[in-house]
Amino acid sequence: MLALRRREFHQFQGGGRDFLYLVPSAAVFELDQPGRAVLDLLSTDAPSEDTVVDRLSDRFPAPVVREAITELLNARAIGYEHLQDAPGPKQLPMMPFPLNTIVLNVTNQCNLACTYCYEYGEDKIVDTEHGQQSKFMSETTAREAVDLLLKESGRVAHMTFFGGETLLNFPVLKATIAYARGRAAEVGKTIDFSLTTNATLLRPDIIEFLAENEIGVTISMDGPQELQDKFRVFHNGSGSYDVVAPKIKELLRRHRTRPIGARVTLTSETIDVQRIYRHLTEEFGFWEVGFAPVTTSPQQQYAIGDSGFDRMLGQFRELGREFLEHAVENKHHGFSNVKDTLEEIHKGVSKAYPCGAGLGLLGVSTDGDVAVCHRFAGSDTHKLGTVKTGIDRAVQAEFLEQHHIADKTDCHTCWARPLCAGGCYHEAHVRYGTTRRPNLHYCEWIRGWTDTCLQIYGELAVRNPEFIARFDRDETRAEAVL
Amino acid sequence: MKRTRASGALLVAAALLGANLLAQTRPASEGRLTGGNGTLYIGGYPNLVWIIDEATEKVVGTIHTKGGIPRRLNLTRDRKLFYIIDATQEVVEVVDIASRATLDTFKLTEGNKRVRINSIEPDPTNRYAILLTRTAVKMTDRVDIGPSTLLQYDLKDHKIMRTIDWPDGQERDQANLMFSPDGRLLYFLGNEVLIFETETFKQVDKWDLSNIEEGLGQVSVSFGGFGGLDTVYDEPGFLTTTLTIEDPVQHRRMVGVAHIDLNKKDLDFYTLGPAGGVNIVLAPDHKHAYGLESAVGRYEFWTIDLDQRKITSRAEFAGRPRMALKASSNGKVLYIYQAGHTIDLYDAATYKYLRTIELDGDVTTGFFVVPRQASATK
Amino acid sequence: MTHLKPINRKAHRVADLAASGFNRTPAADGKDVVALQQLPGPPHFPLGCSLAFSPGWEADSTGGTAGLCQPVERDIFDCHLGCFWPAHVPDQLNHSPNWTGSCATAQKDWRKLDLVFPG
Amino acid sequence: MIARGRLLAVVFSIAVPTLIVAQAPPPAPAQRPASPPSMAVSDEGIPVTDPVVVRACGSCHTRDDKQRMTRISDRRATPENWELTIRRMMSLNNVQLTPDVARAVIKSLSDTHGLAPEEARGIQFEAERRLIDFAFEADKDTNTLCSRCHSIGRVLSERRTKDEWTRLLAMHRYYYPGIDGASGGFRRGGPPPTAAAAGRGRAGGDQSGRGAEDAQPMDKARDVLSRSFPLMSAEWTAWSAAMRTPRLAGRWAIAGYQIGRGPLYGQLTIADRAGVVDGFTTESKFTYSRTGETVSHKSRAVVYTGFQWRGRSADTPDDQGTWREVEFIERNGQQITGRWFTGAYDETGIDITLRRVANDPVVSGTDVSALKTAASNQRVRIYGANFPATVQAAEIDFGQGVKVSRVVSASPDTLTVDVDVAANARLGPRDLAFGGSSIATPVVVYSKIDAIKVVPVAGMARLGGIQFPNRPEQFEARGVSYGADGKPGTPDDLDLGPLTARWSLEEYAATFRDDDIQFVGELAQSGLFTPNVEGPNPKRSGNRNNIGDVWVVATYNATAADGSVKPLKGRAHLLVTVPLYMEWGSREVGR
Repeated sequence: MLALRRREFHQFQGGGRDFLYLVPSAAVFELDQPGRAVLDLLSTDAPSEDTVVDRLSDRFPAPVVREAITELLNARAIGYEHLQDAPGPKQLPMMPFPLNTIVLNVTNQCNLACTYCYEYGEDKIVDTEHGQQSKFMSETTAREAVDLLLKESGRVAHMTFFGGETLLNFPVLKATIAYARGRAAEVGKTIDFSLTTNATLLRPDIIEFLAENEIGVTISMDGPQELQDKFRVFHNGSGSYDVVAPKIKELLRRHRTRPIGARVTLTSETIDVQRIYRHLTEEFGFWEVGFAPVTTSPQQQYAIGDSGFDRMLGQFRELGREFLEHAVENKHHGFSNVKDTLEEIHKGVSKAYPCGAGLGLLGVSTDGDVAVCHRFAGSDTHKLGTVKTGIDRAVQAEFLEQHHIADKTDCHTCWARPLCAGGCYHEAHVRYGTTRRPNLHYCEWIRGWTDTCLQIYGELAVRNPEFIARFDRDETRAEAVL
Repeated sequence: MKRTRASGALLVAAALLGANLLAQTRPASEGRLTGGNGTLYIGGYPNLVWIIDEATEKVVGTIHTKGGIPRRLNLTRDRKLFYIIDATQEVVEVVDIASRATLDTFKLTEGNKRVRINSIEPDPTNRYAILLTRTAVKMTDRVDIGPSTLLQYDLKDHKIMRTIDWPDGQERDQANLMFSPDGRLLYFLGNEVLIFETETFKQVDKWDLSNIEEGLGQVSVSFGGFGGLDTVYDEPGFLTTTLTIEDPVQHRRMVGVAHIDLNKKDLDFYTLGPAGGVNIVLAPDHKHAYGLESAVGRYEFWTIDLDQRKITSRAEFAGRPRMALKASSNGKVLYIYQAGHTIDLYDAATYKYLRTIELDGDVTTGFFVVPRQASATK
Repeated sequence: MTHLKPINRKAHRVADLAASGFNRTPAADGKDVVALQQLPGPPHFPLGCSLAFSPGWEADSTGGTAGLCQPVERDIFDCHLGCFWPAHVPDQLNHSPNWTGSCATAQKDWRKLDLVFPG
Repeated sequence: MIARGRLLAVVFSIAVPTLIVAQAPPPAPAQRPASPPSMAVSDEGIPVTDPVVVRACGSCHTRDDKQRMTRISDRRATPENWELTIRRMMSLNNVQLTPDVARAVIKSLSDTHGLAPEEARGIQFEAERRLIDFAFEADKDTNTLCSRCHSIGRVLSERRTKDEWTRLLAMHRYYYPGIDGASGGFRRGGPPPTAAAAGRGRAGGDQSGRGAEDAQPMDKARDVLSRSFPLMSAEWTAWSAAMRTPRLAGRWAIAGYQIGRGPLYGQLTIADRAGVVDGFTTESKFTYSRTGETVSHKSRAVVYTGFQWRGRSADTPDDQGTWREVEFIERNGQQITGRWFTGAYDETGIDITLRRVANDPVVSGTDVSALKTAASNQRVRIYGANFPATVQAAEIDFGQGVKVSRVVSASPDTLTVDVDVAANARLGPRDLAFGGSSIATPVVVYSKIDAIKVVPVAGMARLGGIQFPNRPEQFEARGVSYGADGKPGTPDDLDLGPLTARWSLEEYAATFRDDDIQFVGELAQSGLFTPNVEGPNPKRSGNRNNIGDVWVVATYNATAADGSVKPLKGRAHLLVTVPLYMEWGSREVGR
């Protein structure tokens, strides 16, 4: 008889039920008792179908077990030993791939001097202080970026303004938005805008402009005063909390047309997720808060070591549980890391690339060089063309060919690869000197966090399926716009 | 206004003049099928409401409106008064039907502030009226359009008594209003019937019609077809109208007839068939309903037996775009009116075209068929 | 699927695929089905045609003339009084209060109506 | 036929009685009661500095310390849109202006508060009164809402601040109260889809934080318009600085095309017009190449905003200006494109291109538009200016595979040549170069006529002739070659230009009992459709008008290679509809 063997999946519990996260299809199934029993039997050896049936005959009738086996076969959770499934073909995205988002580095200057900043610290890729890069993006370059975006995008396009400190070049930002709107109207496309800022330069008229024009705003901030002022300091070393706090509150009070999120950089000395989240949502009123460990080479003293990751993961799990309790009662909770991962789980995303960089998202440097993403803007090694001459499709195809998950052999045995696909190119570049290596230094952390999100997802499927259905509605609305 | 108004005394003379109009008069042979012995009222250009005797189909009198071209006729429950809103939506005129005299005229417009009255609902004792208004102020170099507001207007002293707040703060552009027979309650008719007391106009009750029965699905009751609510045949406090439901299982939309008792807040209904472009009117006997379906190039009459709750006959006829249907007071004739200066008569049984009543001016308002006995008893 | 209950969208697609016996070539998520039904595009209206359709002025909702008033003089008043077609018919409120002064019944004495030059 | 003249007679009767010298400030109209002072101008408003405008409009539009006038400073628009506003001020806001003052105000505001060339180029069809199929793609709902009553082109000719767009909508609702309801659809009748949703949306408690879905149609349109067409734009800032009176005086070569009558070529001289700011006069003579008919034409024009030419024919001193000219002057001042048109509904038009002529040769175009492969001695007439007396065949270049075999005759403005086309000449459009001047794709090389098509593919005619003018529709049959791949509907298909065909009407059976073809009118063998008269037709069921929609069918007998004759057919849809009772066309611009 043909021997049955387990295929790749990750088993987890949620709300008292058993679930399967199948790899690489990223399908999530709820498992009933017979199904669970069959899988448990197959965990150690490779019995034939009949052996499984009679081993379980005391617990389940034969037809039920046979039916469970066929369903598990159909879902590719188990398979016949001799029929190894061939790994999926290495499908490259069709070219030219439509551009969805363009990130403009409107300046590479900053009025802050955060110690852990990847643009200025030792790990910087591009020497902006003494390099020949122009300090501010000119309006013509910004317009050329808009024209490139509208030429290469589908019906909906997104433009994000980044820096240095974005608001240092507010006049160009303002003119670019007006120009982009007019051009988009002419070609019958819709375009929306967002920006990231450290909030030090927010003024009433800027806030008015952001609200009036429905611009999405992300504030880089690390939390309460002593955590914020530890790393986010001015050039003279003084903390930025007292400067930014009143301005952020004014922004949150006045700008109602788009949800405003905070982005927190966690370092070895500031891992206090609960307190930071409490401070930013209750003290300030941010709609969402996203946390990210600092991108750095290992020898920096603020780099999070292995013990730091464990502590961080524990705190993430705690805040994740709080998110779950809110979600069960359909109440809003601002922990965006969970929400984003839940959305990807629900859609069954199986990624060939860790993010949209070089694919649907591109970065533009102050001189108009087009790069894989804003973190590489200005570096020659990751240049994909210029806004004037457009995207060099050959270079882009080559980049996508080299960074495909199929070529990251270390990932081929990891069950979290559909969601991680090797992690951020920039972090791999900073850590290993090449964008092509997966970020092996945080695999344990990624798997731990993904498992937590899967458990939250499972529990929600049991206790409040309506919350999950909401991702479908957003999807259809998003698709309607596309 | 456009033309000098004739004083009241001349009205009677004008009425006589109107008698020998170009009506296709035929000797009242006994074999002729007529719509019954009611009275027909319809307003038209330039400033009059025709009164037509249903039996002889001849104009037996005209009411000359002072306020200008009549645009909306609002027949009071007791069938004795018309509240007429003119074409500029700014002038309201109260006319006594029997004497055909204008009892009262008022408007809220003054100086550069125009107040447009979209609809009016007098209380049963004609002491005050609820007006649905919107102001439009012309300033030196711009105009300012106000929100849609509900006013309680004192008809005797010609002054605004109060502004009524919109239920749940939700401004509406149209409002279907109806007083309870004793005038103590005001109903906001809609999928959620809101009930207000008329002392301080506070909401006292709510009746959600949209899901009146488990499994029935989403219900939407239609209040007011052409020319406002056709309450001529309903006894006070009751409403017979059509409703559409969308059942939650198959999501099919069905049209039905509902008999509503606003007092006891209960509604009994039955469905007729798939909802579509059918405009259904009730025959006076409440045992039949007649339907007019118009699609581009295809027009159909329907007859529906309300007791057996099914369509007894349906046939195409040579119609035209822009038609509206009314059943005659004896239910034997169907009137097709609207757009133009004609009212066509069709035999309700065979849908055969009978004849046409021609008027000497184009129709600009709704059409009222008032049976004789109802108006005689009051 | 009774033992494996699909939860996320990918699971539903896997279940559908399994239910259909894996014989269907993987349609690009149903796009080919949509392409087959040629959704009728909106009817074409020459510029300057207005699009409100109960009925329209130049054309009815199907792009033809069968749904227009028969004849248009029959309904001149609704356009004149209700300002239903303010760009096509002189409106009674502003531009020409007595445009129909000598034309009580449009179907009979439409010849007395005049072309109006606003302003 | 109502002569166009009659229309203008009516105009004068209206304008004349208002002849009050505008210098004295119009007496404050008695019946305007004191009203709250008009609100201030937005901070980005454009100042009004022309004393004529200030005097004409100053009684209601107050000026602030920065010389900005309320409403006026917050708007930019095309000359036609400014004229509509000024005519509304005179007809509905009892402003008294003499025609000359009105024209001066239109000219001044179009220059200081106009559109830049980049903004105006895409919507020239509005001013050129072309009947085309255009929709504002960026927002379907706004397009539907605004084009219920007037063309969307009029909306796209506006630039306003957000407040000014709001005030424009308020004006609509003041003059047309019905616009909120069924006739205009500005507002949804009842409460939003679900009262609960509105409550939730209003309280802002819902997840998305934006209750936008249940906003009223007019508010949604205002937001789209104020974001897509704000007052200030980089193009206007640049153009308003660079704008000046264009130097147009001199000789120009005309290349034009009139549907139904084919191409026309000629010469035109522009001269400055004394006493009129940015005024010009033209004198021209052109010939229809198909019939040889020669037309001489004079016109007076004014240029608005430095590039918008608006002219009126002035063949005799008191000419009513039956022909109007709307043209777009390219920034380099070397080329002008546009449309000359006439007719009660501006339906008869010539697409015009003018190229400046110095002393070296200028090629304007050719009389034939298609050359057959493997055929010799095809007679082609080339039109232009400054052609030398003697011309060598080799100097005329149609590209590879096409050789000029003989120069039959040469004159300063016409060259007649015979052309041989090789059997293997590549199919497709060809440029023509001669004497240092070239013209893009005047001719197309084709192998055989595969089909014919009828243009315009959706025509419209309006009944008329008794009380209201009618609108005829001119159709034209054009040859089609499927190009190298031989498959229809592919990008390499070729338009072979006009050809003479037999014309007929066919019933477009929208309903089973359609009888339109008996009533709508006649289609002449020239392709010109003349509609029937307006008014109820007693001979038609239900007294209906003579409206209807029909197919216009063209049949052409193509002789195939083997001599056999194959009839080719093409058709177009024709809507014969009711007249317009209001004439909104521009009457003052260009006078």
